[in-house]
Amino acid sequence: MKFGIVVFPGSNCEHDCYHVVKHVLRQEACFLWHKDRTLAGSDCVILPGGFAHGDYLRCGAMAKFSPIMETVARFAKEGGPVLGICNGFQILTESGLLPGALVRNRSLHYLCLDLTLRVETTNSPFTAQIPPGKVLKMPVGHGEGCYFADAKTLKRLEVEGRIAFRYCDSKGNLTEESNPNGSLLSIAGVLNERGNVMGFMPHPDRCAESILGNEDGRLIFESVIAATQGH
Amino acid sequence: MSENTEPAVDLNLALAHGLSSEEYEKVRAILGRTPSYTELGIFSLMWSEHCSYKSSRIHLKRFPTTGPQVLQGPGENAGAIDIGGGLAAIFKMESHNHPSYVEPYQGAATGVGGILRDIFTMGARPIASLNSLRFGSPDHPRMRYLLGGVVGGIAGYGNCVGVPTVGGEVAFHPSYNGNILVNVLNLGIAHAGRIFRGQARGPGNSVFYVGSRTGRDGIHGASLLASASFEADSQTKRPTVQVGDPFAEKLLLEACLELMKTDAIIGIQDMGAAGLTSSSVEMAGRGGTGIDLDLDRVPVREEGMTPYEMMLSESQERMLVIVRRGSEEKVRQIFRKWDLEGVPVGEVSAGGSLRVHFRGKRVADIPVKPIADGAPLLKRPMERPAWQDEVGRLDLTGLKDVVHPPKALKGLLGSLNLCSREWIYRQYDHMVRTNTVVRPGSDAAVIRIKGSPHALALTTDCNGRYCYLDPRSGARIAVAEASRNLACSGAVAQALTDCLNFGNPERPEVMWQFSECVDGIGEACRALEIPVISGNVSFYNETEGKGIFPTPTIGMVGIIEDARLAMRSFFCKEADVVVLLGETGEELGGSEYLSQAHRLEAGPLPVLDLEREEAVQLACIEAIGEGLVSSAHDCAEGGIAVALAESCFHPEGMLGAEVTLPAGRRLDAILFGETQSRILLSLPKFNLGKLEKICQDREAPFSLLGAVGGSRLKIHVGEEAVINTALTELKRPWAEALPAWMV
Amino acid sequence: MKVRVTVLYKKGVLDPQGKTILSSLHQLGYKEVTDVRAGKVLELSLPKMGKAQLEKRVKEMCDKLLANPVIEDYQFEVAE
Amino acid sequence: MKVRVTVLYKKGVLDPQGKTILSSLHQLGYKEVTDVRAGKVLELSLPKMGKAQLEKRVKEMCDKLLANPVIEDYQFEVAE
Ligand SMILES: Nc1ncnc2c1ncn2[C@@H]1O[C@H](COP(=O)(O)OP(=O)(O)O)[C@@H](O)[C@H]1O
Ligand SMILES: [Mg+2]
Repeated sequence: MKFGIVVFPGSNCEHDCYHVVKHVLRQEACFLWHKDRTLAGSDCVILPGGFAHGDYLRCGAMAKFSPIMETVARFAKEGGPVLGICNGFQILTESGLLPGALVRNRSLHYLCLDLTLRVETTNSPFTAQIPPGKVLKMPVGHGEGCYFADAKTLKRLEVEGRIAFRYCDSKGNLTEESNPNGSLLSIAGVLNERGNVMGFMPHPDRCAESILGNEDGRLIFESVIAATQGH
Repeated sequence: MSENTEPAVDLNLALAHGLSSEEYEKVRAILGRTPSYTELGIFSLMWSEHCSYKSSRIHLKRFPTTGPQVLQGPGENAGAIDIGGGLAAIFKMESHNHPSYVEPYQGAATGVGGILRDIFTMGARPIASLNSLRFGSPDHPRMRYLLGGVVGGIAGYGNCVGVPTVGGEVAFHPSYNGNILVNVLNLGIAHAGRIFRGQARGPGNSVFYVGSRTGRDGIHGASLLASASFEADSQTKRPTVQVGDPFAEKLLLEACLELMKTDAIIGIQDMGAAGLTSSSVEMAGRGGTGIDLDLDRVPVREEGMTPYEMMLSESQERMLVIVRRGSEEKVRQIFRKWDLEGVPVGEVSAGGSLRVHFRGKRVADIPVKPIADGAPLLKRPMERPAWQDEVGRLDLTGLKDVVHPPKALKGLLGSLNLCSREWIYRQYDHMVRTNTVVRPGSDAAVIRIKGSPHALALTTDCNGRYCYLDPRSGARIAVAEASRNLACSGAVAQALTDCLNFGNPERPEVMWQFSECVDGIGEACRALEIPVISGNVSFYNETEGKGIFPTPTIGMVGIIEDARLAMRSFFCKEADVVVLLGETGEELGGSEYLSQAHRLEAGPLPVLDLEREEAVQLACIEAIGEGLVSSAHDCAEGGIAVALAESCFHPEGMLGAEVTLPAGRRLDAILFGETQSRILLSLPKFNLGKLEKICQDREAPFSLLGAVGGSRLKIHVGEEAVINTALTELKRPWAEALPAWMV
Repeated sequence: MKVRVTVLYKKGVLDPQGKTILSSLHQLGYKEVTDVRAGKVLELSLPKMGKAQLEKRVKEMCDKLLANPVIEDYQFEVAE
Repeated sequence: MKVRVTVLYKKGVLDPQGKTILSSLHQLGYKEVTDVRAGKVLELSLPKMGKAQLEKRVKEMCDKLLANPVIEDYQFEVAE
């Protein structure tokens, strides 16, 4: 299958995603320039991590106006899988493709470290291959990853099973200490109504190879591949 | 200010620009007339300490700079080595000390920006940064603010540009109270056959200005800020610090790398300190040409900028590119794509002069060769300080031996100089680009090279106290320790870069320290066959006549043949045996322990035998390369006891050990002395024989200390159990010291 | 003319920066400060125009770009 | 009472945020905006006190903590 990886000015994990998709998982991959309007036949779109437009003003605030985002929105509406990682998650919430917002970490500091998280639903193309309830280890790298939404929205997300991942301790318990950035309900990733758009703060692209000491990130990519090829 | 309202140039104005009267006479002789105001500005920048290295050049010549791996030695924007597979590693370290003291966040941020440009200007994609930091006394009221700001600035800039910060070092000492140090190393990867240089060749080729617009940033920053000491009353005279724009830098990086894939570039150089002036003069100088500049075409962001200001501006995120005639449109196109300025501002000329035009007038006309090569070369007086002998002595009689070793160990582990740096490095994105095989926290960071079986190991090291007590030995030890850190990751050292941070060079004792350190580095480099390929000198780290500890920071890069064998410093297997390569002497002089437990900064440094050092390192590298070893950690500040404790602190699960050290005269010296050339290894017992054989062949001393296991650290000295402490109890002070202090 | 747009977190959104500044002020002895909210200010330069026109345009800019209604409130005023 | 402190970069200091926001506004069609400066705003809550006293205290807080005079200017006003 073919992954399209959007390059915004200031993206900096586009090569990381490309490497995993192409060289680790042996799938097709291409870069999509933010000023273009075509997805070049991609079966899945990735909005990679980084600092689009420097993250000046607010993370993702300016990227949402890039021409490609109209095309991405249409693709998502038609049910195409869209995965926003880190900055990509921020862009998805700013664009309204996902509810809520990501605000500054409670500690005010950028945080780069390994965390554990729990898969909350396997009912999405990004999580279908992950054993239910499994605790994964993944790195994060962000300064603004604190998930916020109003009470009504949070309730809906919970009820509709759209919380995809939550930060937890190594045994799967949700605790104050295992929530690195103060996210409400310990949310690490959410889905849209239809389940085909996921925003995700951790970096599966940084843990998909044995030489990096952790391959848990593969599960997310492999889930999308299975879901797409199963069609 | 129009030209006719510019101040008249005379000796006083030249002196105010930091030129000496002899230098001013030389300027007049070169021009055959009195310089214009703009010309005076240009000379004062080019001949400042910062640009001309006038005090240090005669000394730096003593460094070994060659080797079969060296593709580019000192003299360019950065140095380059061959790392196999047609690839080159390009690296350099630079200081941003003074600006970081004035405005820690922006000072440190723009320091990162500057060194990144030095790397990608040569055609390399930056893939890793390290930072070496020195702060004053923890009690000093500004230090928290400074550390928080510096770390924030390095993170803010580096993370945004997407270059991982994978390692570094931090130390505290009151000598840095008025002058903190912020040294940043960056390394990039390029194709060995496509390294770009800063040279203007081919008269008629275009000179392009690319990047951000020019403002009145830091005019006279390089020459004044980095070439004069701070005095208490100079607060108001301090020029403004620049604000960094990492987003613009990221665009500039991508645009330059894209342009470098074409054949449009003849030469390229970043406009860092001394901006348009140094980039044009140096490129013309290296190319043996001249440059004509038309300042009316320089993109500016402020109104009414004068030629003087444009030539002296230190606005960040800019480059000067010599473009092959006929390729101009390509350049414009690429920079338009990235929403950056990319405009021709002049031409390479045959005449050998830098000619600057503004509003139809020629405002400067300077022969390039004499200003570039004719910069003053000073042989500053040197004198060994009278107090040097005294601080080198240590009388241990009457100094009480350690009474409660576990308490002493916990004290060391919980001190700001030795505690965990995680509070710092978790603010740095150290994983972006997905190459970081060994993350910060081990002896050296390891970066894999995609598409190659090799990995690179990187480290920075320097012990300022050592260099104060004995500059020559201290500098030798810095080189040896850096190389030992690489060896512990399994890497063979290839080359080094340095950042020589010293006080006021006009003081003979500072110059002596400098010269001694240069010789120390040179000696160690020759013995270990590690060339110096780039570096930086920062003088005037001095406040009110009091200089910092001499701090010649060493940044070193090594190669690991098989990236999969990269080694970390943590015990990781129950029942592994613990072995010491090297031997523990009883050397307390200069140690962290003496300084902390007895407030004593004195004594002869531990002896460094470079032959022994090499043997130990080679044995370690060979053992790792053969896959015999589970962990390797060097013994440095805090001695073997601290090294053992650190080895127990595996980030994914602690593991204890029980060891026995040979008894001696002083327990404190055995546990906490800093004898050089020691590496702690852990390995499966069945590999012991092979390791022993390697050590015999290499003539590296070898001793079996004990075994890994359990949840306590137990150290026996001779018959006596001196430490038997739960790891949780040891780790708490180590892990909490920095965050607790920062609160 | 200059318009000053002030963007602050909505009540109910955690403002850790404000809290940190508050505790620093307390440490420095400014105990009289009971709360701090931290936000952004954007100073826009615009040509002279009528009040209604100005309000309309600036409001649009805020709604589209300058503030995120999920988490932020804004207000603006003519500064000069 | 509430005091609103506004901190902006000094004139002449590069303001990368302001510059980037300006170009976004232009791309969105708000060409009438000729300049943007971005800064921070801090809203301090304080007990009622006399004007002179207030000015003195807040000025001190700004000089010591809230702004760095090397690159920033500040101003403040009573908001409520
Ligand atoms: N400023 C820093 N930035 C990033 N990493 C750091 C910094 N300071 C220290 N570290 C990391 O912490 C670890 C310990 O540093 P150090 O005590 O200097 O090691 P060693 O004594 O082995 O040279 C190293 O992995 C180093 O890279
Ligand atoms: Mg070190």
